[in-house]
Amino acid sequence: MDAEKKALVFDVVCAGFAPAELDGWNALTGFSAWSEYLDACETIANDECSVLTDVLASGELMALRHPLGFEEVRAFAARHFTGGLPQSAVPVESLYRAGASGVPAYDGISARYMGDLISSMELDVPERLVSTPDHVAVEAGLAASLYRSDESLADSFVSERFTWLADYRLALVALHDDDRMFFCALIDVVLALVECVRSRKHEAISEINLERK
Amino acid sequence: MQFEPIWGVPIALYLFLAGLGGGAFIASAFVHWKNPDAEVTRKAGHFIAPVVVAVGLVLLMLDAQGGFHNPLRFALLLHNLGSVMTWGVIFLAAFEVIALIAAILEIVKRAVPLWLEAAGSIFGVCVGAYTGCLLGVVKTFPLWNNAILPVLFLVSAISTGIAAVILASLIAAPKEAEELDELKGFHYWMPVVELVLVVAMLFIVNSAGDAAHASVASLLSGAWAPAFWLGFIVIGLVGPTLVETYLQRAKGANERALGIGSEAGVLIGGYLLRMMIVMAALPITLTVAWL
Amino acid sequence: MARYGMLINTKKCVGCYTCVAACQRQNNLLPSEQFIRFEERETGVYPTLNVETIPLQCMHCEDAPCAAVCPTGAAHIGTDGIVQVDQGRCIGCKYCMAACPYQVRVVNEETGTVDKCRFCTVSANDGTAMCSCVEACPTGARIFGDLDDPDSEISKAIAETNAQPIAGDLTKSKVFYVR
Amino acid sequence: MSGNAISRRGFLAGTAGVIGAAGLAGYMSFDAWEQAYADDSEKHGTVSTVHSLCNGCSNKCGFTAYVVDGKLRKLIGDERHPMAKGKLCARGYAYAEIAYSKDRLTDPLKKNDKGEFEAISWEQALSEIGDKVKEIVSSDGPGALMMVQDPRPSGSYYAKRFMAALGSPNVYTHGAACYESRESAIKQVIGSNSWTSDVANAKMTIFIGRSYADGLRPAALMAVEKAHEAGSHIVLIDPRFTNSQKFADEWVPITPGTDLALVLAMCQVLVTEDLYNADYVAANAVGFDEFRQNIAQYTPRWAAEKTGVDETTIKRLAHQMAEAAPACSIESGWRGPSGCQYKNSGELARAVACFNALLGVYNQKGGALLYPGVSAGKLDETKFPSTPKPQSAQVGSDEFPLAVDGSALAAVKAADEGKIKGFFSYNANMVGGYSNPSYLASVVSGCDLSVCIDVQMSETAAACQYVLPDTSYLERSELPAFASGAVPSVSMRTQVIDVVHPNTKPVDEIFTELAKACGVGQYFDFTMEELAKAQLASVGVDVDAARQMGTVYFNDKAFSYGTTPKWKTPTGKIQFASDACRQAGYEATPSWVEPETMPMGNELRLIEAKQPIHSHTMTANNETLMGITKKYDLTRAWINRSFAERLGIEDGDTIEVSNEKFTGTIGVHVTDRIVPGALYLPSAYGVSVKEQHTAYGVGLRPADFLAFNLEPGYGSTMSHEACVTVKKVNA
Repeated sequence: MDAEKKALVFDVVCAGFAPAELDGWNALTGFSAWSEYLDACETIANDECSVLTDVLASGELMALRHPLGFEEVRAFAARHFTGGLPQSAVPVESLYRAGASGVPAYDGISARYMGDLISSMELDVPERLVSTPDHVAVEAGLAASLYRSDESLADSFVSERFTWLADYRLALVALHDDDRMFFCALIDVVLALVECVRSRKHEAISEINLERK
Repeated sequence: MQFEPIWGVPIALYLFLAGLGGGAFIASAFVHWKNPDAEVTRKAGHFIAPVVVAVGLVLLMLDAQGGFHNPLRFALLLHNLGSVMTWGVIFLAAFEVIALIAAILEIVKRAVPLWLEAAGSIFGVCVGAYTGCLLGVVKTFPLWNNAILPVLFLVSAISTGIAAVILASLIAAPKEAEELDELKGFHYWMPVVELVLVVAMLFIVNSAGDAAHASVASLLSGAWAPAFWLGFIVIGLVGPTLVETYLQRAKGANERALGIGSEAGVLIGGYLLRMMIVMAALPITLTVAWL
Repeated sequence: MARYGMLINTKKCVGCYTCVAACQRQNNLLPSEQFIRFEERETGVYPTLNVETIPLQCMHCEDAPCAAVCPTGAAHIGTDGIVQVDQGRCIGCKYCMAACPYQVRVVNEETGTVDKCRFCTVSANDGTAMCSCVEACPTGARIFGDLDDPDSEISKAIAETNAQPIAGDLTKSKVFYVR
Repeated sequence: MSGNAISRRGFLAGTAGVIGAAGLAGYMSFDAWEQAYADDSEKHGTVSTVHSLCNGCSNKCGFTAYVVDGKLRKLIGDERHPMAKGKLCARGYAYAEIAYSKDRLTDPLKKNDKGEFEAISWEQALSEIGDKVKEIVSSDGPGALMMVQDPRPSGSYYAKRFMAALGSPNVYTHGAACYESRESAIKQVIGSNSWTSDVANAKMTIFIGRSYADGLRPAALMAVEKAHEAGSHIVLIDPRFTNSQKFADEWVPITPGTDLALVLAMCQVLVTEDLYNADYVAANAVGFDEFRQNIAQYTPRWAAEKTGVDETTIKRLAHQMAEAAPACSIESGWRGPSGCQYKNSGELARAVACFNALLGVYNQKGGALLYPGVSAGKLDETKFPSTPKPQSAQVGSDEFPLAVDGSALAAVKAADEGKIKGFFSYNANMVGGYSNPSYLASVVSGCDLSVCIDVQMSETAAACQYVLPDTSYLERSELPAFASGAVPSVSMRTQVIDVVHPNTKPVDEIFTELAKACGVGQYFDFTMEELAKAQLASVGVDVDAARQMGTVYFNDKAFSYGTTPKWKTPTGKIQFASDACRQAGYEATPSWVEPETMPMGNELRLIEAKQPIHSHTMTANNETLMGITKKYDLTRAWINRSFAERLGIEDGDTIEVSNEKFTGTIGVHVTDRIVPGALYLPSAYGVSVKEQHTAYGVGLRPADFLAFNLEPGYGSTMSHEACVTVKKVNA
């Protein structure tokens, strides 16, 4: 699976979970672009190490085929990606990992890592995400950019960074909102992709060992 | 102050299985010596021993979260020779090696040398007694901190070991089971000894301060009373003894079923003994009695 | 080589839990990791009553039963007699938790290792004021210091009030109580 | 196709989402980073210190925050701060976790038609609220707006100024559920709202329904400890044997709601046995004759029957106080029986003030001190224009004329009658506990406009249309906090850590922008720092020095013993008799008033009080504090041992507590530490908002058992006027 397809998967997550502008979203979900994305999902699904097909519930498959419009994405984000509500599922990594104080809280260890990483790579983050550098949109955006620059580096970043999405998916599924299926689908695609990248990485490592023996 | 037991079912199961493994090996060594032709029974004993001890060790590792997160640390277990647990690890390691060798020899149909049976049995006794000492040295819990506990655990270990072996032979080779008279003879008296030991222990512990009294009370009349009276005393000790006495006189038709029932009772009683001792014990009262 | 100890005056303890909250803040502990536990004794008959709150924490015993039983050497008596738990060696077998007669050791749910009061008052690493239990107690019920130094505040206080360990000679405890 | 639709510039170092070589070189894996970070986290961990004020309760103790790499590490109480004196309490250390709390509000919220909250932009929130306010002001006048705020340094100034700018006088504190009756009644007697008992130097101090060790202010707790060690005679009159028993000599258990009878009888003893300071009374007081005649009826025998305190004790206490005078006082109380809990709270506060007057203890060493305070002087009118005088009287001031701060609950009644259309709340949770939560929630959500400004979702926020996210107290600097005291002082809250959520705003910015949206921006044409600088300059203090020191003292205004205070009453004298009280329907001089309700048969009076680790429900969502609550089962109700035995209830059982308003089950602590006729519930639990994951569903809330009913004349919530029945629930 080529790097551009992987980058596209992360572009969609990046735009979906931090909806900013109408045209940005429409560009991604336009017929040609979206079929490219579905094609990427297809390749992931067919990849022998991925378990995407049985993970994708029927609802999710249907949702993937008809992506939500920008207004629906923005409204979903307004209802569920804001903090302090029972129906909140804020997509920030440190909220799904017990931090130093043992309680999931903002500014956890993943936030400090991503913050240091972004500054050392001289990248800049949109103003409203600057305080949550481990927001899924920031991590996905970085992954997409990495895939367009250095695939092996991207692979190692992706295999390390996105394991928390499984816990996040549980929070998403628990929401009483039909549109959640679309967002769960985006997450499942990433999880499946990460799974492939991780298992491919192990094979790569084991091959190297074989050669060395 | 509500007291939450420090160790739970995994550790109780570990203590039970470690003891049972030791006892099973000793039983199969005995069978090897006294009933050479009881092939299946001996093999059963030699297979049970390493397997149950291995299961016990896995349970121990699962419960020791710190080690489970970084397994290399288990190597450090040999650091403090003053700790009973370090000795326990040494005995268990030695015993497991011997038991595995014995099991492999059985598989490749080579005779298990007598010296190996003897060494295995000695380590079997050590493993059985160590579990009692592990708790015995702890002053915090009067129910543990007495000289009888290691003996009680050893007797229970051998008793449950024999029970497992007899149970296996009753199931796999009923004919051989009928020949095991000496083994059954020993086994007949073990629950009686255990009963005497338990009564003596609880009697002495009961007078060792209010934490001790509270622990004994919780066994005899408190939350653990059903498990103690029904599970341990009736099913674990008295039941098997009655059945064995009956079986010795009347070799009735359903002798096999009754035998299986009584051996199973001993095993259940053995596990309940460990669980109750571990989880019913209350710590020394500093200022306020633990409820 | 100092021999650090603590004095706790339960006649001044009003049961306000400030010490355990400050300890958690000073040592960045989990909410479930409470290095101080409290026993409360209500005596007397209505209406003439007395309620005693007794804070209990690691006594840093000189004959520490925890160190004696710890198979990996994680629990050990460190410099200046402070009983420490090497988080790098602890496998979380909880044997020390059983062996400690004061029941003051807790499991760190995240790492699975066991930890307890570290007498952090002595090691203010960044050289600044402490918010350990001793400094935080609003009624000044705690004194910390070197038991080997006869002129230290704690030595004098122990002598003056004839402070005793909470459980007599159960262990050679280095925490003394005025009750 | 650009890699990033989410941002204008996004991560682009180069074009089309490609990272240049330099950028890639900066990459480090998590393990590498953790290794590097762990190694020199100590070395490069730059420690900075900042003075701030705790927000755990209204004491606002000063502390020094130690910050390493932008993250808060530890807090040390400031020695110089008058309330802290070097110490904080458990809340001080633990409440700091709010900054990174998972349950924090991060964006302005608005309820959609399905009643669910949705994040909206600040622009949308401000313009919609602004239009609504202008609509209400034009149709019903500014008097149809109300604001409830629990005073904090910036909050109390900005909230008041915002409403005043709009012309509305309806700004209320939490007083009606805390101190209203006490401060209003004391003001009727001595012209000041309260006094501070000089406990440390007193020969004897009586505490009525007040525990310095539960409602914990470190300085006060240290004072009562010092008094105890100096042999001062400390008496606790309370239905409960509270934590202050450690420093007390005597517990006088009393039937709840009857403290007034006890104090009246003690006054009677002083007057009839001529033990009062006649010269002092003659020189400083009016209406004493009327008081003397009226008080005669309240004999100790009469009081003994009312209070359950035997006659000899009542007489003895009066005699001992007379002996100890003037180095003695009855402590003023806080939220207790004189604050807001009974129908006779106001009268109790008046009786206590009169008792102290009889012994002439005001401003005496060891007595009741009226501490001087300093407040900001006149500011430059051009920069800080004074707001217009409101045309209408404050809502509720007609029905409750005595209320010194006004009663928020009176305004709620008016809102229920449609007179109030716009509701604002800042740093306060009225719906959560001022009176019956379901009633208050219905009134607030019934308003045309309801806005709540808070740091996390609360019962009040959940009832509102709009919720605006405040920063936590650690992420903002605030106006100077002036405090009266032996030496009046001013303390500063300075920003400790960077703002965690970019879409949250500090309170001063929120009100400034709200004012602009409502068209009264001209009164907010300044920044908080400019105002702080001006306020401090007006009293000769430099703002940077103040922020550097944390607390600055005005030694020239220090208090001195023996000075006779200027009685700021209408008569300029201590008023044993008060016209205002007479007009409000009370006797001129303090008289017995029967509580609203008394427990009958097996009923118990429900009493609630603070625990040292909580500030009512505000700290319930804190992991560390709730960890302590859960470990020691602090949610348990208390009932008296002999009463429990009659009903076959044992310690640790679960009981059902019920009355006509509410029914709930809770664990019970059977103890001698409470009088037989009462059931005690801690006031910190029973949070009913799911958003507070840690607090939700833990324990019972006393306010649920309370009917909405206000104390005549004062408008307080009468929080103990509820009786309940209990029965064992088989587990």
